[in-house]
Amino acid sequence: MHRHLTISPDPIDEASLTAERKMSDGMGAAICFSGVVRGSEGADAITAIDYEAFDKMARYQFGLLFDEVEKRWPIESIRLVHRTGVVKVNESSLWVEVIAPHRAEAFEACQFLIDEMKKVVPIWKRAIPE
Amino acid sequence: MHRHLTISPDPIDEASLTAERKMSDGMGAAICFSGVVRGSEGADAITAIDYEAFDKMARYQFGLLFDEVEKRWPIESIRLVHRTGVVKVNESSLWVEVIAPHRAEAFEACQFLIDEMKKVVPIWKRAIPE
Amino acid sequence: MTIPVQFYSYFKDLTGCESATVTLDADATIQDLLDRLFDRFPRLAEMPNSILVAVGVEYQPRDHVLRDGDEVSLFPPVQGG
Amino acid sequence: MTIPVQFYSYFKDLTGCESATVTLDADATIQDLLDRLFDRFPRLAEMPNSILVAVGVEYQPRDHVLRDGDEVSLFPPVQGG
Repeated sequence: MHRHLTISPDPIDEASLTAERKMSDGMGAAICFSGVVRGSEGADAITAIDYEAFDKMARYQFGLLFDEVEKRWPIESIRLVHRTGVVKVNESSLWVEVIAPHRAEAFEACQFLIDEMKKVVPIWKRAIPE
Repeated sequence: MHRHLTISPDPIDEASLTAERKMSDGMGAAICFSGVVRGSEGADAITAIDYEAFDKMARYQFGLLFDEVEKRWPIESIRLVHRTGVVKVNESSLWVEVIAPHRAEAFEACQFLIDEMKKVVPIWKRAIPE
Repeated sequence: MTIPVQFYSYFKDLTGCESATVTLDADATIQDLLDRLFDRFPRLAEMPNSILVAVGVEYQPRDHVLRDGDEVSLFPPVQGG
Repeated sequence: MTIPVQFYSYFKDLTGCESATVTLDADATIQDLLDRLFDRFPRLAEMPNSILVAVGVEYQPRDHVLRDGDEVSLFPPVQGG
């Protein structure tokens, strides 16, 4: 399984990432998920979220999750980008692409990866109020 | 809910579609699904799939599905492109983007739309063997 | 009344036509139309439950009553995506 | 042994530090380390069950025995995405 992980303060250029996609002839499904900073946290308006990562551990824990995905589904490729630092409202903090032979596997693996990430990968957020 | 439907023989330019994405500040999730022609149908190697659509009815039936999505989930935008004619192996025949406030809604609506499309939208395929 | 019928997908191969017309009595149903088509195109009758029928752009059941001016489409299960 | 401890997220606010060191007896556990830190940083003790503990890059339970050279990290529930 191809794995590509970026944890970085750089903006996520989804159009470029999409243009760089590689799929073999056996693959029939690609899903991209973008998590985008919303203009409010609960009742409060915000301007951005500041993401902090424990970088070394985050990379290790993402690696364990990728191992688990590879065990469960016949995924050809995962690419995942998580921004750190200040991410403004309407910008993506997370981008995940999963490539699989069939649609159901791609959807399952993508949701599993995001669900588990939110439990174990050491990244935290702090809302920046208006 | 913003709706954009294309049924056309033109190749699907996913990078451009991604670059043209619009989301309001209340939206936190965007999913794109690409359905790609695989190199085999069952045991047989193929070079392409030829898609035929009953165009007028397909547009009407997609419209009913979009209505249903709008009733069930707070989706801001659906963009859907389905190719017709000959689509070569490794090219996308279908591209769907769903934009929602939260991830779960985006995933549910996207899967619902594709599941239901495969039941009611009058499009058929014919594999082109090697 | 004379009802135009359009065929899609491999129904064009089964019938050898893209379209046909069927003359029916007033108040004829889709089932009446199908019975007439099965006489003319016996291969179409081989899997009668796999035939989807639309009048205009909407699916209709077998007991739907046809009206002059209706356009009927016959096709196999859809396969988009 | 002397164990370096790193704090993340709002644990830096609760303790006022990015990192600290704790001197412990051989075979001390993570719980022993936490008890020492709770004495020094009482606000950290307010929600003891919400503290996640890693040794190096792996999560470890409270009864995990620490070794000289271990690097410990303390942080609240994670919130990626």
